[in-house]
Amino acid sequence: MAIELLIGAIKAIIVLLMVLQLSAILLWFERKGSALIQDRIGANRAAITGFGRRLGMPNLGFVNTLMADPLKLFTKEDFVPAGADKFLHALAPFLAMFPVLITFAVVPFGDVLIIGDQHINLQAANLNVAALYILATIGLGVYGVALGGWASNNRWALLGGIRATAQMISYELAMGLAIVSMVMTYGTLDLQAMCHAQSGVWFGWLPRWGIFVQPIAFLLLLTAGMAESKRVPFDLPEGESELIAGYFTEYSGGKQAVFMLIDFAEIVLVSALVTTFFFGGWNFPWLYPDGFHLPGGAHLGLPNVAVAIIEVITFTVKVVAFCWLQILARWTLPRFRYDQLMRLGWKGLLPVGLANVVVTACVIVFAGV
Amino acid sequence: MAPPSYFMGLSAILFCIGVAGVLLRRNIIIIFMSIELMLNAVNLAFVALSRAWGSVDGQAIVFFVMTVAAAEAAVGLGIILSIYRNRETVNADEINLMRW
Amino acid sequence: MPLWLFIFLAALSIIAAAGLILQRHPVHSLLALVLTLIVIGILFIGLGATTVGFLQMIVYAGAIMILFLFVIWLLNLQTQPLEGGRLALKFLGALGSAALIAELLVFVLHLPAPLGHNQPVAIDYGSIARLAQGLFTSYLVAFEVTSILLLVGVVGAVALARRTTAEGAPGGSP
Amino acid sequence: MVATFPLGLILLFPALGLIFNLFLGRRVGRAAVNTVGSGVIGAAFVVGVIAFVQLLSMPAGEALSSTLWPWIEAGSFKIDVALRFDALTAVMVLVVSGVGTLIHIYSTGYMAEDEDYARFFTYMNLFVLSMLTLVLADNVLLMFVGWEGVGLCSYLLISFWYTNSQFAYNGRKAFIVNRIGDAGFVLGMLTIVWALSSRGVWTLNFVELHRNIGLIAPATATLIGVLLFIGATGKSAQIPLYVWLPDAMVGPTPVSALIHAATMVTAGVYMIARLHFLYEVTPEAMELVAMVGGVTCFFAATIAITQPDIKRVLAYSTISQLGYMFVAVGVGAFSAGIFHLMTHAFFKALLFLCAGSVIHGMSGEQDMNKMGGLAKKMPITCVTMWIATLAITAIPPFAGFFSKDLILSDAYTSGHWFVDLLGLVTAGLTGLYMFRLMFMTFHGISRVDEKAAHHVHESPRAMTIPLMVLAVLSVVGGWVGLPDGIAWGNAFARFLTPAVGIFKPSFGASELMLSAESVSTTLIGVAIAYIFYLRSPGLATVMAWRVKALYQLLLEKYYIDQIYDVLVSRPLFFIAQYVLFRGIDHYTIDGVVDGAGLTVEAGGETVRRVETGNVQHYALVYLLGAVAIAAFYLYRVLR
Repeated sequence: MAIELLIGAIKAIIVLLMVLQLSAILLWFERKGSALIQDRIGANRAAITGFGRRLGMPNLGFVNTLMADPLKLFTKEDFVPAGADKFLHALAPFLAMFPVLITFAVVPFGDVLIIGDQHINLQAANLNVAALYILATIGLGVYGVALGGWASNNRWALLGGIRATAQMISYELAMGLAIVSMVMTYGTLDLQAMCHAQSGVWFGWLPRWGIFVQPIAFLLLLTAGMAESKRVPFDLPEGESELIAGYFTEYSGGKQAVFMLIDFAEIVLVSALVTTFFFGGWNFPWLYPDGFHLPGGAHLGLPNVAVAIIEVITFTVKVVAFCWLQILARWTLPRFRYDQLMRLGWKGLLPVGLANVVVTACVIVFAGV
Repeated sequence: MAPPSYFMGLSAILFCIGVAGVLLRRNIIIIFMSIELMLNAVNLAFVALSRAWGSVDGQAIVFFVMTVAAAEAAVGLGIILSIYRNRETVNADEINLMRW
Repeated sequence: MPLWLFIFLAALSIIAAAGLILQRHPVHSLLALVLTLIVIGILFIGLGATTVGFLQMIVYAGAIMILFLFVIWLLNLQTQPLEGGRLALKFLGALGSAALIAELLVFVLHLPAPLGHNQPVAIDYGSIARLAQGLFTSYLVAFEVTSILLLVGVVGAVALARRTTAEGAPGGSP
Repeated sequence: MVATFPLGLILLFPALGLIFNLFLGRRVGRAAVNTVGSGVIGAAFVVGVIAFVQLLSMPAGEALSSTLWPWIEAGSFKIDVALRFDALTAVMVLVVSGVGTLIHIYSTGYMAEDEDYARFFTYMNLFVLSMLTLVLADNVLLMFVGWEGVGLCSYLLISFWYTNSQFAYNGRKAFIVNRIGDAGFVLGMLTIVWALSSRGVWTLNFVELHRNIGLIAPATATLIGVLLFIGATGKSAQIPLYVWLPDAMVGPTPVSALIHAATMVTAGVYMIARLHFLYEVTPEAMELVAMVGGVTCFFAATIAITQPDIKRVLAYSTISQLGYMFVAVGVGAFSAGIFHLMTHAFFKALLFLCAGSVIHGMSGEQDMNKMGGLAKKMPITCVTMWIATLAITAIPPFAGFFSKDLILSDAYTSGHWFVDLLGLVTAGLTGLYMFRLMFMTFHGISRVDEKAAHHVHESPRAMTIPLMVLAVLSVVGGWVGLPDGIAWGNAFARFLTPAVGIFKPSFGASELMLSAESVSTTLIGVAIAYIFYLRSPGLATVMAWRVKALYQLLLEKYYIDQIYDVLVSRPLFFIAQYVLFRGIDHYTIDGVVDGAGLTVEAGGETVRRVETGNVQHYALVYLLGAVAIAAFYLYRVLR
């Protein structure tokens, strides 16, 4: 009993750390990535001391940015505007943060790790209604931004909050429909079970990943997910040319840092979900619990620990790849107009999602798959 | 372990808080939200009974209550909006056009 | 659900529900209600009705309450005093509520035996499959009627809330 | 003994055509509507033929049957939607679907210039569906469904060109007159149930009725027979309810041919033949049927002599011929009646179609005074119409001769000498008015307008081919029922005997003598027609002037419409306006209603103060009610 509690706690901490670290790294990733795309150098000034550069060492911008940004943000004044609802103003960032982080609890990052006689499921919480759980937490995530915008007593912030709320609710539907079609495909709400269903290969070489079964649902989930995270091209709620910074206009210091962290945590979340639903999660092609079975019959036996490590790394690489895809999208695409955004959500994604669910259901019923 | 009757008791308390909200507040939105609270209190009783008899019926009814509540909220809020547009108030005392 | 957890959640939900009717700002009331709903959802899950519990959070807390929030914003409601209004009504209302609560609690004390302790239930009790089985067999007609009701609700809400210009033609942005 | 056969198919095809034309007819275009509309009737005919062949292969007295679905079950009373195909039904199905097919094909030509062809074919298919239901039904109630269905179609098609208010009025007239008859039918049907249920039998099924007919008291049977016959007079245009049929001629001519000549109006004859076992136990009702038939037969023929409108002449001729059929079933010669029904369907349909062809060629002109000498311009129409005329005037060996001759001889040998006399005189009158029609239309001097003259043309192929087929049938159709002793004798009667029983003459007589009698009477009529209308055309006008009163009486159809107007319509309107509307509705009922309303209003005025309009007040009352109810139950629980 005690050891299981301990293992659970360790897993939870590991997941939390992985997510937060990845989010922080993404900040640097985005700076350098945007610089790459815009053909400039990007963040290269931060240094703890001038020491390393003086010695001719390469500038460790990566590490420095990670330290300098939080330091800068947390040492700034935490400003609360006059007439604001102080309690809600302080609560809002965490209200937004909390649902995002707890969602990761059900995302499996590996199969089973066997240590001694303990079979450790590499997933913070093995919930058998994980898909519903994800929809619930995402639905609750709305309150953070909505209240953040409202509590600031600033009309641009309120407009940003309203925009964010409407946008998230609209795209939640498409996201829900994409998840529903995957649930129907695999016949389970459990994400670990879905990952198991995606192991193995078709025709001896093609990985059994969800994208090959449900390409439309993949596009739906990716699009809706990007819209949920309110990033370009869906960043109407914080459109700086219209609303200053949207719902967190009146935030500064540590609270603003939290909002920025949410931004990146949501990128990670969307990537993790897409990976889990459509790209086999932790599945490495041709890797089975007892090692590699390559097409052609070659077999490479591996111990369980090695397999588990490969799986975790695989999952991480996939997630990072999708994070990069989203950063790429942000720096490539122009912003939608608000009516275009709503039209895409309600008249584009929603009907397509519904049709996808109906077609999936028909295939399941009539083809008996 | 908390037996179903405890949940029933909680349900009764929440329901009566909702009743009090309907009668004591004058803001029609709060009244509406109190009604939602009453619905949920009843939902809790349904789930407790469903659990007690081990049948799925109570859950199905909760499902229907949620759906109907969604429709009710949409229409009800629409009515409140149009009342506000016409009479510039959400005070239940001042909305009495339907009197004799 | 362990007793201590139940007591904690019950207390939380009662405090939150009291917040609903005692908070002076509608947004605060709404947040109190959202908290109540989430706690009730957790109680559902604690009772084994997992699916319904999550649906409670998705539908009630995640969607319906957001609609309320929007309307409160749209009407630009501000803090309102609790006092005022007809005192007789308030007095009778409080009295009636108290009477009802007392009566209901006495009822609860006299509930039939199976409600007094926990019965073992099937392993898939509360699962989505079990719920769907019920919805699409015994309650099929009710299910379909509900879907029509939702459609009617949508149409009715649009018809009510749509702003019309002086000429009677729909116009303006929502 | 019965065998099963998918008889539902016979109904299915017209139903499919109906649905197709109703929902898609306007979109798919004329060719598809024509093909489907006629094709489904043809398909029904083919199925009918298959069923007929199977019926022939079975021992006499057996029938095909098919139960589609249970319809009504109330206690012991049980009615299925079930079909039965015996010899009588076989004849009717083949006639309805066969003639129906030909007329549908003809319609594709006749309606070629009408915009509303889809609606036309929808109604026509519905009509065939109803008529087939009527004849295939195995119980009185389902038969009544078909009965009402054909009435509806008749109404729809008479007022097909509803923009003309006179046409719409005529449609309503037909419908209302039919309603009067249908009321009789319904009462008769209810009387059957009432009479049998008091003896513990609950049925309307024909076979069951036949088996239990002995349970009905003779007086009750007479009542039922008379009531049902009232229904038949309405549908089959007999005295006194014949007035709608001449007016029905405003519908499109194929409608007149199919509904108001060949099939629907014979439903009454079919009904009596179908219920022959009922009529056989009630000689009084039979007597009435024979008498009404004979009088109608003579009466309508006299009117036909003077009418100038080509279709009205044919309409009165139809009434007259239907009279013959009622004479036949009235004297107990059911197979003879059905035989005449069949031959009449052939030659009367042909006559109407030819008339339609003439009207089509004359661009809508129906007045025979403006025709004449059309034989050269419309050779096919002329020849086929002559064949039909010879058939209807009962010149041997054309079809009508055998059937009409059989009726007259059966009427005579059963002892109804007066009816027989009426029939004989009518045979002469038939010769007179039919040859008058032919001479005035096709021969003699042309009285066609100069303008219209060079438009006159023969009709298209789609119209003339059905004419030719029907002409052949009008010749050979009677040969299935030759007088006994010649070749195969009366095969038709032998075929029908299991279904309608056999005719039992009271005494013997020389058939040859009787035939000679009727043919010679006919020839007298023909001779008069020749003299008056071909030899010296002026003579007719002179005669009309000489016996002006009689001529006027006939031309105005004995003033029957006017008499009905004074005796029935006006009193009814008076009662409706002054007694029912003013007296009862306005003063009595409105007074009571208004008084009740005023009372309630006064009461409401006093108690409405309770409604404050404040929602919280209502909620409080609600809560107090809940507290009270809870207290009540609490009291019960704690006690």
